[in-house]
Amino acid sequence: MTFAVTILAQDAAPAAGFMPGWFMPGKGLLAISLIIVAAAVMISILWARSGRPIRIRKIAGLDAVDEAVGRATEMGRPVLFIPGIQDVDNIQTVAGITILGKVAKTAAEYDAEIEVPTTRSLVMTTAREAVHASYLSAGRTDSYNPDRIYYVSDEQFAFVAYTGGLMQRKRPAACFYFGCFFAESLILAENGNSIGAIQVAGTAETTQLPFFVASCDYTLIGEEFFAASAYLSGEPDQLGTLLGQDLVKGLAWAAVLVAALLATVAAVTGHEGIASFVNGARAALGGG
Amino acid sequence: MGRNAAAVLASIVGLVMVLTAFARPLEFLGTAVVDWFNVLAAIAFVLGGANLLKMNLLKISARDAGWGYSAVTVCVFLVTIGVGLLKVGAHPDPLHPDVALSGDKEAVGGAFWWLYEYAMSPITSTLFALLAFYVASAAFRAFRAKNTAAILLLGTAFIVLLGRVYVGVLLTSWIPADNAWVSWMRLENLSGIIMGVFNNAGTRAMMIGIAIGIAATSLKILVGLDRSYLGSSD
Amino acid sequence: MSQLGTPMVDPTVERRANRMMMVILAVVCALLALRAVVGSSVGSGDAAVTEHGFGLVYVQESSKGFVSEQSTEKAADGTEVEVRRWKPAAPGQTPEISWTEWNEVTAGEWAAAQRARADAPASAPLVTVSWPRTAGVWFAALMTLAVLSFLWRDNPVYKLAESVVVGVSAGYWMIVATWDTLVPKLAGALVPAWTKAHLMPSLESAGVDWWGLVPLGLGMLLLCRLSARVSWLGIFPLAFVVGTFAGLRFVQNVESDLLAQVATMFEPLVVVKHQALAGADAAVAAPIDWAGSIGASLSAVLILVGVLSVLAYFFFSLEHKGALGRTAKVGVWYLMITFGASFGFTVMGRIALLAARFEFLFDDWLWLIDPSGKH
Amino acid sequence: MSDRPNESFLARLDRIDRRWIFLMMAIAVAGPIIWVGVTGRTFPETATPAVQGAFDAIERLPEGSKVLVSFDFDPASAGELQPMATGFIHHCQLRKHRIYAMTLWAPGSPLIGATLADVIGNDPSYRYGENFVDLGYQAGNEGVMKQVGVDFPKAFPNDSKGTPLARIPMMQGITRLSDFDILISVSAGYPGGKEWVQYGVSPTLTQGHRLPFVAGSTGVQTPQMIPYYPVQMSGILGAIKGAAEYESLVNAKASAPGETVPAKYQEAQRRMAPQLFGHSLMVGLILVGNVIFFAGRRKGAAE
Repeated sequence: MTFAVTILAQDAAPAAGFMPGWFMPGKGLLAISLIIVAAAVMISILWARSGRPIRIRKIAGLDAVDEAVGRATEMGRPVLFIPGIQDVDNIQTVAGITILGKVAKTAAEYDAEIEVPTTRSLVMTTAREAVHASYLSAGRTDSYNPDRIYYVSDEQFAFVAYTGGLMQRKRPAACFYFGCFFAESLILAENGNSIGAIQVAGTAETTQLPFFVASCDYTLIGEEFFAASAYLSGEPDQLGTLLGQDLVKGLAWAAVLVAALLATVAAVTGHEGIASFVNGARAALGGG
Repeated sequence: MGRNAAAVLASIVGLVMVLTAFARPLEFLGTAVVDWFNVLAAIAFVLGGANLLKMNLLKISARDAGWGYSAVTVCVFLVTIGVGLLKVGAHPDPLHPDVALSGDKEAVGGAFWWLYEYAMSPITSTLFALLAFYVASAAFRAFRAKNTAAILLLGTAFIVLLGRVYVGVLLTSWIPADNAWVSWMRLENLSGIIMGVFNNAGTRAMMIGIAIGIAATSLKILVGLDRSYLGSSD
Repeated sequence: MSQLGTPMVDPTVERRANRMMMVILAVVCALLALRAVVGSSVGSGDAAVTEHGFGLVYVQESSKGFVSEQSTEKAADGTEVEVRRWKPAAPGQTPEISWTEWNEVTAGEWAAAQRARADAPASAPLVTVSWPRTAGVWFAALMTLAVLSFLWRDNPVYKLAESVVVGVSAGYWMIVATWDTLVPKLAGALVPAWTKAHLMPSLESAGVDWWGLVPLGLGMLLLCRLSARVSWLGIFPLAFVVGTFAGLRFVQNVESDLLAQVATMFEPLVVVKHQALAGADAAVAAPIDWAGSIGASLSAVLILVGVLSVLAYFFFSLEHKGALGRTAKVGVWYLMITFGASFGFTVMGRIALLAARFEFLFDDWLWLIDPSGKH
Repeated sequence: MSDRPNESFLARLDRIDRRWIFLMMAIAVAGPIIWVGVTGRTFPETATPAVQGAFDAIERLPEGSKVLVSFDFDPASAGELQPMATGFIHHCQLRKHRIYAMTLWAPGSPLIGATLADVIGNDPSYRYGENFVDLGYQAGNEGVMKQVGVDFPKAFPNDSKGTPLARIPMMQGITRLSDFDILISVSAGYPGGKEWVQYGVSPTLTQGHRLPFVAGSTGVQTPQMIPYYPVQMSGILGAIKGAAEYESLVNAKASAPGETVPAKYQEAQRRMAPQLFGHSLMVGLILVGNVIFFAGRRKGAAE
């Protein structure tokens, strides 16, 4: 990484030669980083496919998913799943729908009723595809009811009004919140709490995590949320991507440490070369 | 067959989008697709609206418990769409008074404005305001000093809550403000340090982790490893 | 309906709750009646009148008239075109198109107009109570109370507010999508002349934009879902959207979050600060500010430790044992402080929102307080 | 709760119906509003460094400086942010700066007109097009920010009334973001202050000089903005507290001691009274909760 910085900090001019002017200047480092990230993930997937074992640490909230669905079945109450309040252009929504697929499969196996209110028409459509496929693979197409996955309103708080009322009336035994959430997080979680539901949440909205942490039984924090679908599937390919994420994280970890140390050396020794390298690297990475 | 073709389509368009960040001739696509998506989402309202009507009409015709509320929803929904499409009560644009539909749909005094101003806006903002009550009950129930992590959580919330109001400033006003060795202990400064140091570090690290998580999830979609959004279970 | 798990399991408790609701409603009505009897003073000085109503909105009439004129203008391609331009009618001119607008005024202005009405000319603009808007304020106030009643328990009044807001908001966003997206981006791209003539006279278009066919085609495929036979075609627009944004977000997140956040870490761990002396010459080295230096250095070190330990917490393929376990534990502590701070900060905003709702009830509806001089 | 007669007071308090907490919160917020509404009194505020930084950044500029103000919020967040927007415009007016107002939030455009009319109103020294301009709303989120950075007239070809920029005198010489003397963003979320840093302010660094940037932000967003202060941002107003501090700084400059300040410039300060009682209630609840917790633990250990 730092090697690339050296090259790019010195040569920020657009690459000439093949199709001059096509490549946007100043994007070289980004391109290299994307290739590193993609390569790390791909190599890890191949590694996993080759049959080598991958050990993954436990994430408490995910073990609770099966248990919560089971409890809902015993109590004869529905399972509520909310894939966030954003549209499918948000990756968190897509990650939420992937988890919905896994939860729906468990629900289909246990024969628990699953209820999915959405705030976007496209999310409703996508969620129906995912849940239908889960019921199909569990061999329970007869109990699949598309009417339980529906559109409420695009308006955040109209959705909250509806869902809050729904929780008080239907009293789901398990509530899952996986996706992109804003201010509604606490209203949903506190209502779930008041009806005694088991609640598991996962989001990458850092501003909402405190509320889920305070009111839910388990909360998947930031990156854990994106790792959840791989965990729940247990497939080698999927677990491989987690290893890839760790590789990238390891690189970022080292880069952070090196960055701080280099900046310190530059400040303490006053060495001009190091200082200009530090400034160049910071600018090239977009740190301003 | 259809699903495989769709997954291939997703991969191809996704890779083209990656290239838009680098190839100048493709740059315009980066903003164009956002417009396309908005148009598609607008067309998708037909699906959502049809579903909303269907669910509520079924409830009304079956005389389910609470069917009267469904009737209210359907009526209000249809009225809103009607007055919004026809811009009832909204005057045309003063530069083009001859084009009846040229006015601002939300012009003050129009029917659509009335629905927004006196029905949607007060209800949604009161729902938003319910949070003031829920933060209080959540804090009472969840902020108990069970272990180190919980102590840090509630201790920080405590300091920040106090440091942001006049009482907190008064509580530590005896600490001299001009002595840099001790002035950081004043509550208002302490909450600043928490924000600038601990919160800053935590947020940065979470952002790095989330960026990696999003990158990995996107990659899974691009290579077709994650297809659950298409309905295939593999 | 089952009531498991709530304080209200018992039918007697249920009955008591219903009785309590009746009592609350009666008290609210009595207070409103009392409020009306007491009345409030509107306007100032000589114009002051006692008004027994409250929650009223006053409006002033404003007539708008327009006249048109034909002119020839040069188009972009050099040809001359006939254009019809509209402008406001001058006083005394007969307008070709006219309408009346009603602008909100304060109660004081209304009281003054009432007083002056006797000797004002007949053409003076009318100032009156707006019944639609007054009804709106009352409806808004009752809906506000209905939503607040959910805190007590789910009840019919809340259900009414819920069904109103679901209906209005679903319709609202569809109308916004139609006028703000479909008309300019789809109709404006594919049939610009028609759109300009009937819907958006201000549209500036350089002709048909064929790219508009892409979202239209995707939209048509999506609507195939309405028919069971061709429903499977509907997955193509989904694949398009998810694929597109996967590509875009991949690049965006690596660029603006991953790389940019790493870049913020190029900060020295040892910071030396000098005391700022008023008027001190830059060349003269000011004495070292030890407290400031130690504080800044400590902050930098704590930030680095925090970022590294929180990142360590997120490692999935390594068990949290030994050194990594201890580091991850420190990471959890940092996360908890982050969450606590976030929580504390958010409380402030939430209370402000609640205060705004109470201000609406006390100010616009009940006329108990008047911070902005509206009545 | 009569089913457990032998329960201690604290244990019963622990199982208190949460609706009593709701009622306490309602009183803690509603009471002070009435009190402030009737008496008109507010609490004194002392400015924290981030707010002072924002004030100084605007104060420091010479008269007639070009100030770009982005109103990136909607009526739902106006409770927290409107006092900031009003305060910024009021301060610019006092310093006789030229005000360029814009928004990237569609519902924000009516708020620009209302704020300008409210503050500048009938000030004869402020003429539309010469001292202030309302550029209105532009769709495209951070795309607009990038465009503003390189070609301002392309991002905003005309003002909110449709007048081309070429016909607006104060737009002469404005070609890109760095031609302004300061950027102010009042934002409730995305796109907002964070995006302005990433796509607006950071690129100006590579163009040689850093554009001073001041942000007003909601309580929820503030923690996300703090990492950018003081390097990328000269100052930040966080939540209603920041707004109240800024208001008191501007009011102290605008009026002589003892003079009555118009009610519209004290909106945030008025809202600090319910904050005080609400926060005190929260702090009390956390304390009581922990007293119950420790008492219960000691009892558990004793048994």
